[in-house]
Amino acid sequence: MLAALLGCVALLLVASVGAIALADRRLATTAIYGVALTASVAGLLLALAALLAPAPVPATLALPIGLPWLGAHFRLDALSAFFLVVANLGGAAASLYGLGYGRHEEAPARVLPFFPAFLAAMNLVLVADDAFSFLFSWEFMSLTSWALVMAHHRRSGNAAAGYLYLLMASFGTLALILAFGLLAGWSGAYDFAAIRTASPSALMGAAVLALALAGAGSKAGVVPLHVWLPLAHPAAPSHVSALMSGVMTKVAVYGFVRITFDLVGAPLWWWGALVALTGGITAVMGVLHALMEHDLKRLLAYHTVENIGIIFIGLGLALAFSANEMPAAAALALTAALFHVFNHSVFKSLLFFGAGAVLTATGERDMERLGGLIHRMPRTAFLFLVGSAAISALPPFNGFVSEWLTFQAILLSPALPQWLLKFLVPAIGALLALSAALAAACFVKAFGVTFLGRARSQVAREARETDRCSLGAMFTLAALCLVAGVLPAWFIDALAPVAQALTGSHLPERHGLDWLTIVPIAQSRSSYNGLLLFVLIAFAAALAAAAIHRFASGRLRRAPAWDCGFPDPSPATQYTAGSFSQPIRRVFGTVVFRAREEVEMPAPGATQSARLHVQLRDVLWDTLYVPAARAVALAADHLNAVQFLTIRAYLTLVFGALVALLAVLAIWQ
Amino acid sequence: MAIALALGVQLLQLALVLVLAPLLTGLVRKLKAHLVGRQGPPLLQPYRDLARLLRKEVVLAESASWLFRAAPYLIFATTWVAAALVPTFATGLVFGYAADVIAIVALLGAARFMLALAGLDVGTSFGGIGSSREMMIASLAEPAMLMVVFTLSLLAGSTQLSSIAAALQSPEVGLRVSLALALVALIMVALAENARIPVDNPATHLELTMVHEAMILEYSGRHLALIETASYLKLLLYVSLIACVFFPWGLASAAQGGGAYLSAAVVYIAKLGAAGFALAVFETAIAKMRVFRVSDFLGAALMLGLLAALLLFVTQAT
Amino acid sequence: MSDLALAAILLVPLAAAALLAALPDDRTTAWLNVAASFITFCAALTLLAAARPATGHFLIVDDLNIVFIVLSTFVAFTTSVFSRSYIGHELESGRLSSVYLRFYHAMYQTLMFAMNLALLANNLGLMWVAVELATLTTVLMVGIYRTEAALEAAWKYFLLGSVGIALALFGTILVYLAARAVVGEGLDAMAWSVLVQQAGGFDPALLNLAFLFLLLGYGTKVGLVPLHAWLPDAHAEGPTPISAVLSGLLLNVALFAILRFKSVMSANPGALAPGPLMVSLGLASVVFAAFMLYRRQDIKRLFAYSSIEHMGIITFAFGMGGPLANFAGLLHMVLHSLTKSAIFFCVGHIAQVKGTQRMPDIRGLTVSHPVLGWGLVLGVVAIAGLPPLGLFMTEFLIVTSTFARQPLLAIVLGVSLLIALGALLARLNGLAFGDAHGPSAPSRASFLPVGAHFALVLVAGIWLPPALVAWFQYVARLLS
Amino acid sequence: MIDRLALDIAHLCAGGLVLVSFMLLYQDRLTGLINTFALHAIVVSFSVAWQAYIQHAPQLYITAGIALGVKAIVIPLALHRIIVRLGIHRSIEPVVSIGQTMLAGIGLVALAVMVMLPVTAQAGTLAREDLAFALSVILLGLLMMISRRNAVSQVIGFMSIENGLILAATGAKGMPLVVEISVAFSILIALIVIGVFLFRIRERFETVDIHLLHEHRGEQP
Repeated sequence: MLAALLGCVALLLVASVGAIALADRRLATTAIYGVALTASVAGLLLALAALLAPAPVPATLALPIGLPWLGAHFRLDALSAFFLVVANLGGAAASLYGLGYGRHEEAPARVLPFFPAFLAAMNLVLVADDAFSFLFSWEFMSLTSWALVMAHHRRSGNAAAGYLYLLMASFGTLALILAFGLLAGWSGAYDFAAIRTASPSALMGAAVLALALAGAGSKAGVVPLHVWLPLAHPAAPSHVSALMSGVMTKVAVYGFVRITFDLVGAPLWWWGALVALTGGITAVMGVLHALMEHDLKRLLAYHTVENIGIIFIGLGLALAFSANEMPAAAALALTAALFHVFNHSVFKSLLFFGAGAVLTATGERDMERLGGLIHRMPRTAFLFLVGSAAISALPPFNGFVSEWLTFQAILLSPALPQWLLKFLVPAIGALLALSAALAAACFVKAFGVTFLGRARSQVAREARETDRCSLGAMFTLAALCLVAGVLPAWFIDALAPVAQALTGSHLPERHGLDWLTIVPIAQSRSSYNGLLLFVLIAFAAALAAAAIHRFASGRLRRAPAWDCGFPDPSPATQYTAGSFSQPIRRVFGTVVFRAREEVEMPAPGATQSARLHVQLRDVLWDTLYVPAARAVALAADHLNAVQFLTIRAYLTLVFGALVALLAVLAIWQ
Repeated sequence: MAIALALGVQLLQLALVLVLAPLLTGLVRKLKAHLVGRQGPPLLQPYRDLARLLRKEVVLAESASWLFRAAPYLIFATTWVAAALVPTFATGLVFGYAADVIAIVALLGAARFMLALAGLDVGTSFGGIGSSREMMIASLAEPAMLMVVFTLSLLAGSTQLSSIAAALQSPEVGLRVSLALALVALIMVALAENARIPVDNPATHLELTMVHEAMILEYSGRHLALIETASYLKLLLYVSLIACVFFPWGLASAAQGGGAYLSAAVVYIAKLGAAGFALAVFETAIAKMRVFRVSDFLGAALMLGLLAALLLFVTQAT
Repeated sequence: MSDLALAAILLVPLAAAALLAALPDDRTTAWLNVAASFITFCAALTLLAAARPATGHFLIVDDLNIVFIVLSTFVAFTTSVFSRSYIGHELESGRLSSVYLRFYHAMYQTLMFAMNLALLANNLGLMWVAVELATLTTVLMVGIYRTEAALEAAWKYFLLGSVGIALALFGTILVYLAARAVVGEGLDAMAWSVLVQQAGGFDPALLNLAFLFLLLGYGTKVGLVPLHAWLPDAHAEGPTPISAVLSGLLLNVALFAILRFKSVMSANPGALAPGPLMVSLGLASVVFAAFMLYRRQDIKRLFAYSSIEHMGIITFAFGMGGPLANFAGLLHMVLHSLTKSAIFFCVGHIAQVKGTQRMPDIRGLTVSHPVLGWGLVLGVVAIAGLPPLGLFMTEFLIVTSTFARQPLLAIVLGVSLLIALGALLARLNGLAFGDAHGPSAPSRASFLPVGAHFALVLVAGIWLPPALVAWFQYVARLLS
Repeated sequence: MIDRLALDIAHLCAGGLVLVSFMLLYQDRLTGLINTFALHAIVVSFSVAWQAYIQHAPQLYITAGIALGVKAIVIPLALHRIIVRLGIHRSIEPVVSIGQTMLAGIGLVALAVMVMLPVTAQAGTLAREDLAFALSVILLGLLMMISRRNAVSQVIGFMSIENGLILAATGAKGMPLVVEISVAFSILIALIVIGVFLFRIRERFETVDIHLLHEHRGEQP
């Protein structure tokens, strides 16, 4: 099975080489995405088979490549299988979408060679079983995605985005290299099997955790290492944005889980506190940034940051619980995190596809120039609505289930012995609730301003519904959102082997009686049944509709909007994205963004319009990154003088070095 | 047999909340009028309003989309289901396990989501004002609500309303500071969620102050009727939530016979009356606050909720 | 057989040099140059295949130098191919007259002779003379354009180089003195094969002093900070094939000399460990070069500084020692010279089609010249140590193996690698991406050498032939 | 007995060479500098010849001869012509004042001796002291190169370094290839320095003052 999976990877790599050969031919797009689709679907099926196998025994395989004396080790266990499902599902959807979307691509020769390679790299990371192959695939993944980000290198800002991205990615890789340097020791025992057996000291474990958090976190977009994400993800073609946001960040999460839960050994309780707190802050910062954003794709990218935060909250709780030997609770938290991994990859891909459809239809990413698209592209609008509802954690969709599970895990925190955790976790719960509510607000804004209301520009007025392939991809994902929300029990049972492997326990399997109810701990404690809710709501809605149809008058008249008596035909009078987020900006922005608003009122009698200036500052960027860049620039400037010395000065350097070393030698002897 | 009874109770409650909701609103209006020395509308006025709305034709804005017409049904349905899952007069509802209190809050959130979208759909400025303010308020109200839930589940070891009610009935819980704090926080949240004074004024149509009314400005006829019903249901839901959590006395459980149900229903209606009276008094007593003060108001609720949880740790640790 | 090959490696370049100096015509000379380099390369291959010739007083073929011989003859061959198309363009543009061209080719072969001699020498003095000769020939080639900048670069190179070579000579004398006391007078006291075995009995104080002078002396040739000053200008002002040979081969030869002496040092228990010295010099070079990359305007000078950086990495690795680090160091040496010379091939063609070496004037190469542009991108990706190319493996090994022993050093090294990456990427964004401007005439270059080098580096990144690995590991153990 | 004397004489030569190096540092006129360098070369050639005599190594006479011929006669003459042709025979301005240079030089000699002290007698006292002197000569030559701004004086400084090296090489008894090395060294340097560079530089700049070269670079500071 593992061999077959590697076969899919090889197929993808061949495809990317073939793409170079095909260059700009007409059939290239269809051929490459077709191959990618087949390979991903095959990989998906294989991974599913591995995950749902009755007795999942890890399959291993070693190839004579990579580090010579070590070879490349590959391993397929429950964890890898689950993430492979996520990755290949996203890959398949993106390829299907690309079949249609790719036709509008202006420079296919800059996308096609790297797209399959990107998929292949992500698959390789998930099956790698030694430090070298892992980091090799990891950095290769960064490199290929960087190339995809640079596909539209002429558009302003994209080159800078790519630059920041590859730099941050390499920073992450460096951190991971150091982490593995610690784990492997200087004898170079790089394969995971050897690392598992070694038991690191507490200090070393802490260092590894910090490095893993920095390394995997920078790729996943954990605050404050997230700065590249909202720039790079939107810069790529939309289906690649979907892959980067929906899948690559999950691969990063996999890296974190693999190191902290599997390789480094028993965790300490404060690891959980650190990770969960980071997650909470990440979630709120991400969603607040998203609320301030008018660029549809960048808004989605910031929401990726938020959801990564939610996932890390779950992981942190899992660490805390398993550090205190509470396997059941740890399993709950971990399951919540992993289920959210799956859910987010589904609805985030869906949303990016929708954004891509809007982009191809209008050529606009700026919401302030969109609006009323629900009339022009109803299908896309509906599917995007489903995605919005799912990401806003509204029942009966899947986003709610995983966040509900996370809450259930948080509610178990009082059982934790450490007082810090006792006090911290409720606060994190508040952060989680806050971010969930803000996410809902943000997607009311995103959907409302983009699709509802009246068109704000000519392009929006003339938008056309997108093509079949794209709609097909979106529909599949939307259906998954509903299914995973209504029948979560199936998915959670599929996660049981992963939780079992990593925490030594898993959620209670569903028992036939209470129709697919999910029960985190005990029936009396809490339970949720998406199916029943769905049925009840459908029943109630149908009942209402029937009653209305039966008793109420069916008359309906179209008329101009009332609008308190003075409607204004100009679409400029609508609420814009900026004005929608103004109350929240007032409430939170003043602290987080040092937001300042100035209104220029024209002098009495002057005819020009009043102007509102909103000024937001990214405090993290100003406090962390700007100084670092300044320091490097300063050092570069000062050292640069050395390039312009006279030969005599250079000779003096040599002479100085000689004399200094001689003096050292004289003293040393 | 037991199942049949439970099912019956559940269906009874479905009907009961639907019937009682307008009455509660009418009661509050009547009492408020009396308190300010007016005659006030008759108690059954809400029913009449609904009936009239149902009879009228719908005037639909030209720019309205299918979402604008679908929203009322979904809003009504979700709110109704939510209301039907809160134990009113009897615990152990047959569908109770389908959703704990978090899920119920989320259901209301779904209704709000649809309503806010509907507010934006026509593309008028007032709809926008309503939606954006509503979502801002909600973004603060939900964390506060969840802190209350956290406190309760800490006490009762459950987020299942029936179990919470049962747990709080038991004597060993007793009176606690954190319970009081949680109650205050919950009431504040309820006021905000139901667009009551001081957060919003259900009676006003003064453009700059309205939140909930602004969103439904473009609705008319049967659609408006559905949305109004939904808001009545929401008020009822919060009242019964507070009642069943903090005043769980007289709740019938499946163990007792039919007679118990009858008495429980009477007790429940009495609770509603009391709550309505309290609300009316409160609303007449204080004034509405500016929109941007709301954040402080709900922030306070959030702090109270958090405080309640932390105090509980202290008291339990001792 | 092997003796014949040995002779060929030395004599073919010498004969070719004489011939090329005599022949007038341009076209044939370029081809002759290629042919001579190719024959030398074949001879080196046969030497690799055949049994080792007996070690003499003057020449030796052992595990350490055979790889460098094969490598340098190979790069010399590919460079001569590149030089053909390059020089053709130079003649047309009139930057070189045919007289100077004859001189150029003769010098090219002389340089090859000198480097092969330095690698093959079993005698300290002989090696010293060879390195000296190599220095002088490159000095002449750097100055060949006779522009003010070129002359100044050559002059600077000459002065610093000669001072370095003088220091190296003093070190050599000291080593001889140390050896004489044990081995006795005569040629044996200067033969590697003898020194390494007898080193245990040498006077440590004398050895320390000697190594210090040798490190500084040959370190000047390697371009270690603060002895590097000649390197960037020599790379920037000379003909690009020479830049390629300098970065790809000459630096290696000098480093090879240091390695020889290091093995003598580490064979002596009393002597101070050469590690710390090399580590500090190497690290200084990496850090310094990383920052220097930022303010560069001249594309060739940019990559010259990156050569300093990588020489620093290699020296650092050998200084750290241990089987992993030594292995990584050797591999890094080989891969770096392949990559860097390939980059200089690209850069040479780019400078020719764009008619400038100033980076601000070169934009959007992937748009105007896809092959050159993507070649450059690949080169930068490779030199920045990103997979799937080979340098990732070596840097991975160096950093991990260091971090376990000296966390602080590893962090400094890693961060400065990151800083260097930042500089290279910033430049790459300007060079390869964005809207193209400047002349966009297609270049008639032969991309064979570039392709060959990158292919090798790519393969090395994914799969190393076991024989090569076993042999590398053997040498690595030899060094520590 | 004769050995004792022989050693003393060799020792004397070495010491004399250091002294002449100091004289080089002291010069502030090119003509004087060149003449002093000629003296430097003469001393070296004498000491080499003496080594040839006491070591019974006839080939060293060649080295001595080259030193005498090339460095004591040919190069000085050539340099004289050059500086006259370049019209820079007036004077040279040392960057650092003579006094400080001298002090630095003394410091360097001390350093050289300090470094050489721990060398065990195994290498032979003669060798040790010769090495100390040779090292001092080398360091002084470097000091000269960095304390003068003029190409000619730098070349002279460099050649004095080379003299020091030859002293050391010949002092190392029985070292092979000394002759070849010295030949290669002196011939090449002489050719390169005088022939190629000074003329090319003059051809371009009408001066050999190096710091003028720094206007021309591909880089903006």
